Amino acid sequence: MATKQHTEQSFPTLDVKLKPFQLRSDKNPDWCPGCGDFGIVNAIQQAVSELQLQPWKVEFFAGIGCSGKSAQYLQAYGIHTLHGRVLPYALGAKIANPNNVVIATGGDGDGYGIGAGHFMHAGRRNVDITYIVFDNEVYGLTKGQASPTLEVGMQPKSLALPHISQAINPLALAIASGYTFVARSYAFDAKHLKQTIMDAINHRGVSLVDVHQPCPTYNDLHPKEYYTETVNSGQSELPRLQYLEETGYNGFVEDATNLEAYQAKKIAAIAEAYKLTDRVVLGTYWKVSLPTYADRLETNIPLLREYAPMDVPFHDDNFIANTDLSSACEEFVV
Amino acid sequence: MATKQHTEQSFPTLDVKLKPFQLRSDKNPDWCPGCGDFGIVNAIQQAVSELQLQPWKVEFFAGIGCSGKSAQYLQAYGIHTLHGRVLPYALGAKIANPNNVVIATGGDGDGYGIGAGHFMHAGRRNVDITYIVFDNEVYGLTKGQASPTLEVGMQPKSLALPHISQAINPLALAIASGYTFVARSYAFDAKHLKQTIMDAINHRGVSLVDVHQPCPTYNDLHPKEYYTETVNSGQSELPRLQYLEETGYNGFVEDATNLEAYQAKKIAAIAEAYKLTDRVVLGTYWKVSLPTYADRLETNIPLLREYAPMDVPFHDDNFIANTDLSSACEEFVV
Amino acid sequence: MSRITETSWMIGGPQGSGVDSSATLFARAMAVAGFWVYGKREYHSNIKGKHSYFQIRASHDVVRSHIDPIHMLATFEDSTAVIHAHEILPEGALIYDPGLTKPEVLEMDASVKLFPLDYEGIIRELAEEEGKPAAKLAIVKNTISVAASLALYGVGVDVLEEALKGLFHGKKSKLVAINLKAGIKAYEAIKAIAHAQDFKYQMQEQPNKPASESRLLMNGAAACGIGKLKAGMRFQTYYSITPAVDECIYLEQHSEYGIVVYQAEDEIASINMANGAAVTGARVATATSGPGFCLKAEGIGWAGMNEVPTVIFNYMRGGPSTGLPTRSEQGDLLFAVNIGHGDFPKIVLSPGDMEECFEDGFNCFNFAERYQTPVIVLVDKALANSTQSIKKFADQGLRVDRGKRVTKVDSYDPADPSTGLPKFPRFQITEDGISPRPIPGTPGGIHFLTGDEHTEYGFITEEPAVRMQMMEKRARKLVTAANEIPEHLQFKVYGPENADLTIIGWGSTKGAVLDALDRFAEAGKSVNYLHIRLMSPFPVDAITRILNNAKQRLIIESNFTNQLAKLIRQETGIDIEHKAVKYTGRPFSQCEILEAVKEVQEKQSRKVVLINGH
Amino acid sequence: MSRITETSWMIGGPQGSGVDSSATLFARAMAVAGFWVYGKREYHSNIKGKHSYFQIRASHDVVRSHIDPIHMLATFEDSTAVIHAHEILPEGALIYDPGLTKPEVLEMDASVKLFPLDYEGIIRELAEEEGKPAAKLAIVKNTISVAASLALYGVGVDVLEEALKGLFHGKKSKLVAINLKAGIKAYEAIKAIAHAQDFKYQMQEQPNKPASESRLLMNGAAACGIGKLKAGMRFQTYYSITPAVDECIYLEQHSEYGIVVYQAEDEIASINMANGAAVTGARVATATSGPGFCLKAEGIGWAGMNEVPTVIFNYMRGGPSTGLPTRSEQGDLLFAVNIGHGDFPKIVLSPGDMEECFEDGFNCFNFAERYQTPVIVLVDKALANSTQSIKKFADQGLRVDRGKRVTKVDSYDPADPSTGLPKFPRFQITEDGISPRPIPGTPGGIHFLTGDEHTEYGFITEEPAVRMQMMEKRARKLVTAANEIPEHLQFKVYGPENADLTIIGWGSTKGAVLDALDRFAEAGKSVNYLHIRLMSPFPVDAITRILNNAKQRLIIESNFTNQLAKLIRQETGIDIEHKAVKYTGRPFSQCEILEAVKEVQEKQSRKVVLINGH
Ligand SMILES: Cc1ncc(C[n+]2csc(CCOP(=O)(O)OP(=O)(O)O)c2C)c(N)n1
Ligand SMILES: Cc1ncc(C[n+]2csc(CCOP(=O)(O)OP(=O)(O)O)c2C)c(N)n1
Ligand code: SF4
Ligand code: SF4
Ligand SMILES: [Mg+2]
Ligand SMILES: [Mg+2]
Repeated sequence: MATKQHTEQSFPTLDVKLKPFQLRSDKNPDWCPGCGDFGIVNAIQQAVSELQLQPWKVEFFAGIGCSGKSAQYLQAYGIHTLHGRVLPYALGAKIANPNNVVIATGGDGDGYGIGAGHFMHAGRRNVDITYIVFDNEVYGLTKGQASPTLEVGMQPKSLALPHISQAINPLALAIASGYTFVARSYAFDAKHLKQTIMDAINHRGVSLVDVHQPCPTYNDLHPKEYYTETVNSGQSELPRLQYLEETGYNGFVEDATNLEAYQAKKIAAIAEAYKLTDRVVLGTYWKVSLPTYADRLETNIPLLREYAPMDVPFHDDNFIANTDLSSACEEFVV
Repeated sequence: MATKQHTEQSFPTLDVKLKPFQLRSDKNPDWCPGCGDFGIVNAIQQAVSELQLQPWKVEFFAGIGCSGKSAQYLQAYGIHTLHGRVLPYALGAKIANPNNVVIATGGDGDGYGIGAGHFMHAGRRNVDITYIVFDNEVYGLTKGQASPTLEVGMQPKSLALPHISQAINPLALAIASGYTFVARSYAFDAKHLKQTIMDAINHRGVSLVDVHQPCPTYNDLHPKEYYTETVNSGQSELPRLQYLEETGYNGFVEDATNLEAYQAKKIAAIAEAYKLTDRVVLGTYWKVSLPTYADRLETNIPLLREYAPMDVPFHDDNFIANTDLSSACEEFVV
Repeated sequence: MSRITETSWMIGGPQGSGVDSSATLFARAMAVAGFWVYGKREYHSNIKGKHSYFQIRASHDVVRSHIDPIHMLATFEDSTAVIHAHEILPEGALIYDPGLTKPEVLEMDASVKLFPLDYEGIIRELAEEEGKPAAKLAIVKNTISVAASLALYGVGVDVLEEALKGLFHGKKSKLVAINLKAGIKAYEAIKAIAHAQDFKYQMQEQPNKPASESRLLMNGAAACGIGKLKAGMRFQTYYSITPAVDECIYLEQHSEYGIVVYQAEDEIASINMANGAAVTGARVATATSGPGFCLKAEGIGWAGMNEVPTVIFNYMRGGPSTGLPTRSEQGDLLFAVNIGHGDFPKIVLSPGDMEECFEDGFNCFNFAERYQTPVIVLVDKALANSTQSIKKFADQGLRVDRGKRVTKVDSYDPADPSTGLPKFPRFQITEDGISPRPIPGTPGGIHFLTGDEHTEYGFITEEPAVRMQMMEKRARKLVTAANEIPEHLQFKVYGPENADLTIIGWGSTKGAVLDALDRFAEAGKSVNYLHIRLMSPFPVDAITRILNNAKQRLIIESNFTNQLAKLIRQETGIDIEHKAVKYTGRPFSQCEILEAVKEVQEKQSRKVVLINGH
Repeated sequence: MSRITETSWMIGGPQGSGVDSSATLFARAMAVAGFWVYGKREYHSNIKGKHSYFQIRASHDVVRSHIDPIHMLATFEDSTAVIHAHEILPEGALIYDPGLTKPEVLEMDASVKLFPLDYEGIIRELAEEEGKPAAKLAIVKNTISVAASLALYGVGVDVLEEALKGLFHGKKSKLVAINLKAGIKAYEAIKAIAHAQDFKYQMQEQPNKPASESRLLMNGAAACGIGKLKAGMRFQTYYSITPAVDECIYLEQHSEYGIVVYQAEDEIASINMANGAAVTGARVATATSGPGFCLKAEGIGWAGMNEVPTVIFNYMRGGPSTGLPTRSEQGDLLFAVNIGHGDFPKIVLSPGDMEECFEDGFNCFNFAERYQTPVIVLVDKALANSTQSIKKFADQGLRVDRGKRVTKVDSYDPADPSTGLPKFPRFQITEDGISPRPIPGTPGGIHFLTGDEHTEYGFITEEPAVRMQMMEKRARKLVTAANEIPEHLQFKVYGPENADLTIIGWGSTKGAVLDALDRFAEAGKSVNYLHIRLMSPFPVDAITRILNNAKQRLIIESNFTNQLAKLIRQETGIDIEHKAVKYTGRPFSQCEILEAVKEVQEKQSRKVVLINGH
């Protein structure tokens, strides 16, 4: 794989650009009207189209939840996994066969709730996958219980009592856990979301895109209107949505070998993620080029320079197993 | 509980100060000679002695690992739980019965490896427990595999190949996850460790003490000598161990209602946790007074102002169940 | 015109459109009218839009199951009629919106009577009267369907008001008036249709009307929750999952009882938090369903090893894996009985109706504390989500058994702790296998717990002799439990003794079988029913005796591999010769029980597969 | 003086003091001398300090188990003699350090011969000769014990050098010389003791010496690993746990094969990563033990539902819960067979010796891919951690079966993707239950996977009819597997036909029983052995036939509740009338099999509980 040394991906691509609708499966989504999930899946389809990926080389993993159903709607190998386990599936698939493009998706409950341990550890490995979280502050499919991104004291209409656990900040946690690309976008900002997903797919390493997603059915705190409303800044009315690049902030690490600068930038990115604001700030908070897990594996297992793990040969043309066991047995011979 | 409004604990105490050896059970530790675990358990015994806690009011939870065995050595109710699950046990116990002092301990593999999800979520709840992690960078009891605090590229003598996952920074993650007291100490710095543990127990809310712990058997990267060695600072030889208060840094939040200041301090604490240095900096990186889970529960369930959950009465003196079901049944009556 | 004493009614529509509350309103109205009702709900794993339906059976006598055909189908959009019209009995009724549904194209019996209902017109009229936009009133559609149905059944409109008051109470009570208005309009609209008078399936008035407020319109999930409340459960952990979440939300809404309902980060935290809380002496449970139950295996083993009284409710839905998350199955029996590695005692119960849900919800804590071991309660979704009118629970005089709790250790003087802190022999070897149990906080009770094998004091040991004593001690508890647990909580035989055919079943199947027994009795057929509730320790001797004495045996269960039959064979060696299964995720109807028995008695079928229901 | 042809030797000492390598050295030396050896290791869940011991049996014939009494006990510190001296046979030998051990105080047979060995003196002498501090040479103690033992057995000192070379190779080869020197000194020191000449249990030279380098001194964990290597496993996930970790570390050390051995953050990640990798078409396994196996239940169900060929090795240790983490048990059988909620097909294998470990390690992937379902392999710790000299594996000509893999879809032209991207019917309904399976990356193979019930294309469905077809299809695979899996991989009967007594067993019990069969044959007793390897699908017909034809039946297993007996009864209805169990966490010795048979034949005991071993 010649691309391995590159900091950006290159995949075998199609000669034609498929229309997004050609990347839709023939299953109709059964989300509630107005659900942000429609926007996210559209953006994914557009990104796949734009990147001219070969659909049969795309593995689209999803967790369990309203969001998880998206695995069925993209015209690609779709794998609807278990609640909270989408990252292990995606990682296993990518490590075994690095030749496919791996996209993982799931809800905030799925990823940051039951999946929190995998979420953190995925940062440590830097396997080259893209993880898109549908963040609606609730457990949609089980009827609106609080997810880990719901702020303490809040009570969306689905809760019997106000929420008494603190929220997490997924961006800050991702940066602290070692993700090498961390961005926030919004389900109905089609342009920004598509571009962010493309950037995330292009990034070599593990990338997180946390997507704010209205859940009109259970979350009345942040409906679509919330995002289109303006915010009074004291002097003027500003749109709710703000783009990170407009603020002058730049979260891209130029040279990861300069440890001081790298560390400073990391702190700045975390600070940016925590910034107090009434606006919703979209953009890429953090991006750094570090060796991927596959890169590191090769140093320990030189054979993997030549083969994807699943392709290391083990039988002849007649399907007779032809692995030579002598080195494995050496220490036991008497 | 009159103490509930206080920012520091007060427990019913003994009139006498037990000698630390009186707080030892009659089971002898079976750790390897020179293991840092000896130092940590000693310090815990000293802290319990110093605070004059009633031993029968102490619940000492532990995970599984070399570290986990400590549950047997303290003269208190000791609960050796499951690998990675010490926090759920401790939380369940404290929520059900807030009248006991709950100390949770475990290894770095236990807490940050398999337990990472619980570790993060415990920060969100702020249940009033103290969590002490025995951090030796390896999985001791299963013979020295890498733990999540082992830096990438390292190869302690127990590993067949260099380690290829990045390490986490437990302090930064704890702060980001919502822990309200976060400190680092060292197994053989008896004085600092004892004091830190006392501070952590006194803190109302969830506290983390990450304790560097030599594992002479498997971890030859950071033996005892590493901590007693001096570090060349360019100009002079400095002791490896440094104390946070010496540096002028102060991680205590005075007023958590001042959001700007609170947030700034939080970023500063995370930055401090990430600071690049050859020294090992011990101290309390972060401390803030926020409502505990019990405080918040009371607002939703007023009965808990009067009773600990487990003490809410449900039977008469003759053990006849006397809960009046009418309000529970009201909606069903026809 | 002769009227009927029992009817089967259905309403359907997209999820989120109020099918559920319509059905509840109808059930309440029929209950207010003095009937006994049973309701079954079917829905997709979807929030809005997919087809769901609710079937209600109302009768002069107690009913505990549904039948497949329906007398009346109430619809307010077009898909329900398309899907269900063929289920309407000859001369039954279809209520529909003529603007949406074209009866000509429906596949149904030609004799079905049509009752077009001008939903839009009624709402428009109402909107004008109220001075509100019609769009805001769309929700009264549900009441319109119900009122129309009542009119057709010949049930007085007065019951509607009372039913509405029951449904909309507290903050919602202001909704009663507007719904009532809409209902009355619909009622009159139906009465105005000429052939409504001749509708064949009008309900005869109930002569033995139960006293008002004497019954509960209950579902299994709430019945379990109420049992737990009565038992003094003070902590329940869960992680959201269908259908277990229903019980949890129900309990959470009743914060007046002081119960902490804790939504944990996952099911592993849930079971282990429950264990931690149980260690402290709280009565605690965790509730889940299949996928989450999988994640509790390790924690259940810890409770078994440490003799900690943790209660686990597993609401069984369609498996394997994510399966059919909103459908029912009795598919977790063998997994539950064998859950966790290694050998340890566990008690496994499975209730079969609302009363048993309440009983087991109460008793499970007594068993857990008395036998100091985890108790698993298996409730199938069909039971959890079904509605039934029942007599109020007999909740007086119930005894709380906290087992061998030690609250004071006399030999120890906490005022003088310097005399040393003796260890307490928490795992003392006893004849009945049960050891004294102090809880943390008790002076002099200090001991250790560990998932490792341990000594009397709880210290880790690998000594073969101690290991053996402990394994044997723990196992003895189950023998003690098997001897002590009252027989009627273990199993029960319903129907005639020495019947020609004995049906064996468990869980929600009970309702359909008991209803079928009534029919067999009417038809002069001799059939009885062995209902098994205690799965571990299995009542080996009694079941062996009953099965050996049975003339012909048919086991009926909702799973693919006949798990109870396997368990019975494992425990008794008996291979039940006739088996009926259903694995569509839909519960048995009374009709299917009749069908299975017919197949067995007429054709001697070894295996009957049932498939009814959409 | 007559010499013996078989011996039982033991060495003990604190963990971390080299007991393990001493035993390996001794075993190698005896193997070099031409004997067949079997070694069993017992250790605490502790890193340093607690007592551990290793028992080696060496014989002219193949040996597969240990016997309880020992001919010779080699010690280099004081605790081992205190614990084990009573196990030495009359006129056996005790080798000890006279500075540490006082034989007078030991509880042992008066006729035991004493061989004091001046460890310190030898090391001091060596230190002087080498010019090294004595403290740095302490480790040669191990070789000293072994050399002394060889001397006493009358085995030539020459084998020591070769054994040392086998043990210390590569970077460690420089250790050979110094150890050899120490060994020779010890050898001579023993020879210098007058009564060494008269030692009763000297070994007769092996007349049929196997060719050198023709055998492997193997343990079960490595044998499994080697089977997997041969099978082309390319990915193994694990989370550290005793004793599964041994196989993982072994594989990791052989990075030359290109296998990714991935230490995940927990067992849940391990199983689900394995599933993810298996989806892509890699041959993948995950390895664990009881507590971790619990955490895999949900993931195994997903693989079952999605027909994904994931392999799970569960190394069984003492349960329940953390239990006896470094001891052995056959306690996870019923849990494994029933793991996961709902009904789905799984294949469960359990190997009984090194060759079966290799075979199952190879075949499990063929089965997983052919039947597209998870395969669980149960290996007891006794087998995983035991050492045995065996003939080299017959690893030529083994056939790889990748099942119905689809590598090309002719009807689809990837060059023209705009023609639409048809779905592939991954879950096509077929007669044998197995559907064609393209892997991601295959143009035209696009389909979906979901743990929910699904259509042929993998779309979620809740349609009852499709649900039924899919349940039936999946179940058919197990029928196909039961018909196709060769009989010798399912079970095997050893020993005479129509024996008076049939022993039934599984897993590592095989070794002790086969060794016992030799004794029965010698004693003219007619006993045979039914060894069961395939637990699911259970070979119902064959086992029923064999058991029904057996005259008297005794089942022997290492667990408390006789899990295999339960499984057999569940599947066949047969209640095996005699049962022997052991639940100390220690494996069966050959002697215990003899004892159990004696109890049964002489006293007709229904239940025999065995307890030997420390
Ligand atoms: C192990 C397990 N626990 C619980 C569930 C039930 N469950 C299904 S979806 C869901 C939550 C979904 O919330 P989220 O991940 O935020 O997705 P959303 O529906 O909001 O898109 C849960 C808890 C499950 N399927 N598996
Ligand atoms: C579910 C489960 N998985 C794995 C294990 C095996 N195990 C025992 S101790 C241990 C690791 C201990 O490492 P750490 O937590 O760092 O503690 P240490 O021994 O280093 O103190 C593991 C993986 C287990 N007991 N349970
Ligand atoms: S419940 Fe919320 S997240 Fe789920 S489909 Fe409906 S709107 Fe979307
Ligand atoms: S292995 Fe390491 S952590 Fe464990 S007891 Fe030994 S020194 Fe301590
Ligand atoms: Mg969500
Ligand atoms: Mg550790």
